[in-house]
Amino acid sequence: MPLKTFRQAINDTLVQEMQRDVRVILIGEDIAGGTGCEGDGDAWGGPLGVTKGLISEFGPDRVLDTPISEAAFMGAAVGAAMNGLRPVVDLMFNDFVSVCFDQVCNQAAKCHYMYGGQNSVPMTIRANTGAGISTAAQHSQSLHPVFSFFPGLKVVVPTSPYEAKGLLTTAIRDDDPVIFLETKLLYDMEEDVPDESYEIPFGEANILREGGDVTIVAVGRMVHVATEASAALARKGIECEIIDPRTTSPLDTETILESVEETGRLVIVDETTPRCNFATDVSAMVAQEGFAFLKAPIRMVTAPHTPIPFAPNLEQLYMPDPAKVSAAVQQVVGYQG
Amino acid sequence: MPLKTFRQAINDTLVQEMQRDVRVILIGEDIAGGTGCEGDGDAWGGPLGVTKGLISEFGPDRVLDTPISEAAFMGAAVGAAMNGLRPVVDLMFNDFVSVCFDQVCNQAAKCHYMYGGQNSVPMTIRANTGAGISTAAQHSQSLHPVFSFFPGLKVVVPTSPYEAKGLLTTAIRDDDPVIFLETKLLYDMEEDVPDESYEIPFGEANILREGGDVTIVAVGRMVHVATEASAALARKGIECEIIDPRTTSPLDTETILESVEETGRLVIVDETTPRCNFATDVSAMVAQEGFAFLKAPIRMVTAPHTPIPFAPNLEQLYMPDPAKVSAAVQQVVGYQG
Amino acid sequence: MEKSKLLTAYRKMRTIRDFEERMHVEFATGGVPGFVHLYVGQEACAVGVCSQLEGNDTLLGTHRGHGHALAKGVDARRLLFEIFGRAEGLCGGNAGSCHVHDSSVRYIGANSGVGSGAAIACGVALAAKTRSDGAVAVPLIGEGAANQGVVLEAMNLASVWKLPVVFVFENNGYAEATGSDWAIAGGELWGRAAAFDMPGVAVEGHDFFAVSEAAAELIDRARKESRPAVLELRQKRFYGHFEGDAQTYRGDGEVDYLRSERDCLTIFTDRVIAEDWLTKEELAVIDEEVTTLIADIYEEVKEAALPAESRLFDNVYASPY
Amino acid sequence: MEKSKLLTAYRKMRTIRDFEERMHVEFATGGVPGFVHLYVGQEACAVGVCSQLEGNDTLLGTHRGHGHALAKGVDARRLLFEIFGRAEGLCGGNAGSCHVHDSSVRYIGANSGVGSGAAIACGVALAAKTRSDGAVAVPLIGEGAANQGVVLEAMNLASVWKLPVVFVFENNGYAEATGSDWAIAGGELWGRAAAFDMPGVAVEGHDFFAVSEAAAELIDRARKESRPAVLELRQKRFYGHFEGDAQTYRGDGEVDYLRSERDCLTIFTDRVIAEDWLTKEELAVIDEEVTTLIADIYEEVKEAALPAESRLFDNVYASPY
Ligand SMILES: Cc1ncc(C[n+]2csc(CCOP(=O)(O)OP(=O)(O)O)c2C)c(N)n1
Ligand SMILES: Cc1ncc(C[n+]2csc(CCOP(=O)(O)OP(=O)(O)O)c2C)c(N)n1
Ligand SMILES: [Mg+2]
Ligand SMILES: [Mg+2]
Repeated sequence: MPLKTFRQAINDTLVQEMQRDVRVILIGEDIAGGTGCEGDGDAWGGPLGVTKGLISEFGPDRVLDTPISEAAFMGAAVGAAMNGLRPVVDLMFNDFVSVCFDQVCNQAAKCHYMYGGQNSVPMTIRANTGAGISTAAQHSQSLHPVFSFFPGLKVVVPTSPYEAKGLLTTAIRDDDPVIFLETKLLYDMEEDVPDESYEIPFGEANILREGGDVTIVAVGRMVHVATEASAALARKGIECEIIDPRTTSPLDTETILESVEETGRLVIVDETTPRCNFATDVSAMVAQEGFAFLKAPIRMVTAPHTPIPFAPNLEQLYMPDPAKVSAAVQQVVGYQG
Repeated sequence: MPLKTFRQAINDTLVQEMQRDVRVILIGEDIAGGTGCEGDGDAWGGPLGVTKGLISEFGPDRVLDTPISEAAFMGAAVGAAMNGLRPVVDLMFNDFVSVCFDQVCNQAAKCHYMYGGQNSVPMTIRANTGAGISTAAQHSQSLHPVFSFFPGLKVVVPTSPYEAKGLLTTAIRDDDPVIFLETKLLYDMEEDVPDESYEIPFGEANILREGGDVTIVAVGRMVHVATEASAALARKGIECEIIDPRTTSPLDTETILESVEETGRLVIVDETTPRCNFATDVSAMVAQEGFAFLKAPIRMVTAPHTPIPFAPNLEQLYMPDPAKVSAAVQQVVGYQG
Repeated sequence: MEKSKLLTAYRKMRTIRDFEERMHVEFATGGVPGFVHLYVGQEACAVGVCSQLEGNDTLLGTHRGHGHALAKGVDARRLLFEIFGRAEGLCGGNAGSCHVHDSSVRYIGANSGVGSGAAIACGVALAAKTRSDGAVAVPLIGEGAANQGVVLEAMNLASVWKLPVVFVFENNGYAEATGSDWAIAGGELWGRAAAFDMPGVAVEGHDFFAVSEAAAELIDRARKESRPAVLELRQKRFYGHFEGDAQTYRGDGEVDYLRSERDCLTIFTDRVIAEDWLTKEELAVIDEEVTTLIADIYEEVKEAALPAESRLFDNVYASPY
Repeated sequence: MEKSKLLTAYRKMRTIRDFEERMHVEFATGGVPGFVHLYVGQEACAVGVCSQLEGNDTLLGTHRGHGHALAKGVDARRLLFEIFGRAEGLCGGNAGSCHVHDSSVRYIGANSGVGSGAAIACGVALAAKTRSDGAVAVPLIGEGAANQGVVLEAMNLASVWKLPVVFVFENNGYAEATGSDWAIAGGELWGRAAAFDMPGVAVEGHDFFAVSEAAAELIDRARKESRPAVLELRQKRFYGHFEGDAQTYRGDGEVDYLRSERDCLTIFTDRVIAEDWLTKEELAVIDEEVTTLIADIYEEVKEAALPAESRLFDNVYASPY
């Protein structure tokens, strides 16, 4: 299997799905890059280079650059999806949902229900997420909890190139609006990724590491932070089971509950801020459905209740890291009831 | 003490705070009603009549009707707050934050932090919330969890006319952006409310009913639903302690933990949808900080993971009611570990 | 215009009028859930525009949408059932008055923030353009909603993407209780078209013929050239913003004036009779048929079955969750 | 223009130029965190506009804001410290390049969605109007950002509320890697002013005198009449969208042309010398002072203290939480 970066895996998937289904179109700012300019009309592939080459292959009727008008083009995607296309929208930073929130969380999410099932809204919204490259308070948020809040949306947070390809394939073929969140710090991660296309189903968690002492549910890049912590913990004789839910909505509650039934202990690692987030969501689910299994408090490792600072040293402090995860795991393992 | 409706209590508070501080101005659609018309220029006071009479008393320089441009006038409120005024913005339905999400959750919430504390953003956003009057999927949401997610915002959910007045007074005098959520079904609720102004501090929960068997944390109108349920439960010999947090951000975790320490059992009642919401937030906090107190699973009574249906019979089913609360309480009280 | 088209237009305007006048009465006596925004007085707007649409064109309505839906050919009975939240309603009771939607006749219901149909229309038109199916998309937008950012963005986008969209602004004098001229800088919406490089036209909205002629030209151009345009229709509503509105913001005698001088049904009738296009008898037949229809469906709706409880959980997702 | 004003203008443009040229080098060698958008080539825009502002007027900048900030009088050293995320930075390291802000000189930093300053400016102006302090608010807006709904809404709102706001669109040819003329229907922003009932003017942005004259008139009118206006400034940036941009979307030789024919510093210098307004020597003194300043602060910043860890938790709220 060829090695591919996260970025390449996404690019590959878009190519394959566009070849497979003419209804798939791409919409976003600078997803070609060069539109209306004198030079190269395939200059950028988005600010992060993910869609490079696609306009050359599929042309401007299927790769649509846009004015900086998220509300209009996201709304247009909803309309196109209701009228037979399958748009994949590049929102760039997930934070920019703030200028098209109505289109995403009210229209895309609720149309199918509100109209009594008459129309489906098969669209995928790709957006980068997370901190770590000094993009400050308004371009570094992890908004999967906000998306997961809204019924009607599906929310995908891949943790590796392999997952990215399989989950994006599923997303594009899915008949519902899917939010596909690409963690900034993962774009250059490399992994073996099959050339042929494959789907990874939504709502099925991946157990990355088995272990009997504690269950760690981690989302996005936090899976790697947890994995790093677990290696150190293993040397101390603590065996972690690491669960990557892959999709936060739908959520594979079963796999989490089964693991907690074995381990009796749960730590949740989530890069987002602490209030009403995905960590609280998983914790509350277990405190309701798996209470009897619990031998210790459920601990959450998240960012603090602060906006994201620009200064790199503060940003590092802001994000959960292996040390914080280790500390939490040791607390629950060492807990005396 | 005179009897006042929730609506009147808010109107009173606005009058008093505008009289007290010339920097307080009101901004919103039809908050006067009649602007630019031939007839009465104080015709509406907002679609729900809350601000009636204010333009007559304070004039159009302090009561500003607007075009239907939430992003612009919410952004203007942020700018005005940074430049010495203390705007109170009427957003009408809390759902409309979807067209000014950037202004509320990025700008108002993050300016103070991002600019290193140079400017505060003393503004209050009033908005109605909740289901129950057939306003369907896009005008009936309970969005306090989404607001509470964002650091920088304070989120207030009054449950009665008395609370509304005291909390709105605090909100307007507060130096941070405050989201003040008025439950639609409470506008006509009547209660004794003092004429003189008073503040109710943020982050201090109110214990409405003491009881040793189970703690119920309920927010907004759900406090009344819980109270109704508790009366029936008392007849069955189950004594509920009912906690109204008043503000979901900041949250009075101490009062909740102290109560759970006594009762060992927790039910949370929240009208919002079930994922990443305020119920999960409280549950997770207790599962982390108060695990040792717990004698039973923490149960959450919320709406289902569906948009809000229009049809009144379905909408009734959608909302938590005393029967659902009773069932949850009985489950945790009857729990055999 | 062909006679059959005139008859259809009259039937639609009459149906809307009677549907809404009866709704006004029903609302006052209770039993209609939620907010209801009546279209009385504006019938010629939607009907005039729809007289120029083909079967695969899409109309996008607003919260004041009963008339929009009926003009596009939505079944009055199932519309009424929806407004009453009944099982047989167009959307099974999930939408209600403000969001009624009927994909079978290519009518897209109002969606959330006012004005959002402008952007959705761009996507509908984009899909039509992609498939070269020659269809246009027509969003109706209240003049108040015209000040939503998404509407202005959509106008620019439609021009940049060269989409067959005709933005129809229904300027009915008020946005809730705020006067249009005050809230729209300069007071005119058709004039904004130039800012986004498209033609803009304003006509009196109570004149079916003026509306349909202006619509014909702009829709035709949109269809042939795949370019957007703006049509502003000026005609005040006869009732309040929503039912229950005391309307004290109106000038004295305004509604009387509107009813006597600017009633699109009277104006239409006078014209078709004067021009000998239709006869009184032909119109009377329609009047009677409509009267019967309205009476029947309003009677039926009150006994109609409510949605099954299980419907609460249906249609959250289209594919497995 | 008074001589002292010309000297100030030159010093600002020169400072911006040197600050940014050095930033370009530093970025390439690493050590500058985050995204950096340089203002080289556009100096005359912000400096020309600011030459017409009074002390209590507010300027609102964009992500391409180093030049905006310096033009409004922000201290170069503390600006640089902020960009490097140091404790002494203007915002204590919380803002960085894109959001630098300095309330002491009434400079408001870029905020989130591009274009959002247009609405914030309305509020700043509203407060000024309420207090009758005679101040105006000037949001700088990239031509790409001009297609954000909030900008268009704000233009209407400023007109309706009669606010002293001058919307300055910096049309620098590109929004990221997309051409301006393509993304703006009709290609011109000043022309949108009419749609919102205000005057609009376009001038060449590389000509300090053209900018300051146009700004003078519009700002003066805004101040006296409390009415908004639009000023479009046309001048392409010399560097990429952000540092690291390979700029293959540009036409051949474009940057060379810009540097040789449309450099605002050369044009300014030629003019003031030709007109005998300033001498070569006077300019040379400034050049030297600026060179020293830039060298000093760039040396200092690399050793400067980082923000204390406790700062992570400061300033989330202004009052107790
Ligand atoms: C974004 C948004 N803001 C406010 C509202 C509340 N609202 C519903 S209808 C309406 C007035 C709309 O006026 P107009 O567009 O002129 O349509 P009309 O009611 O006159 O048909 C308002 C403000 C809304 N639905 N969406
Ligand atoms: C709402 C929003 N969409 C997209 C972006 C990403 N973005 C940052 S700068 C930029 C281009 C802005 O172009 P323009 O307004 O012309 O300013 P310039 O960079 O040319 O100075 C974009 C798209 C953003 N910050 N906010
Ligand atoms: Mg109107
Ligand atoms: Mg630009």
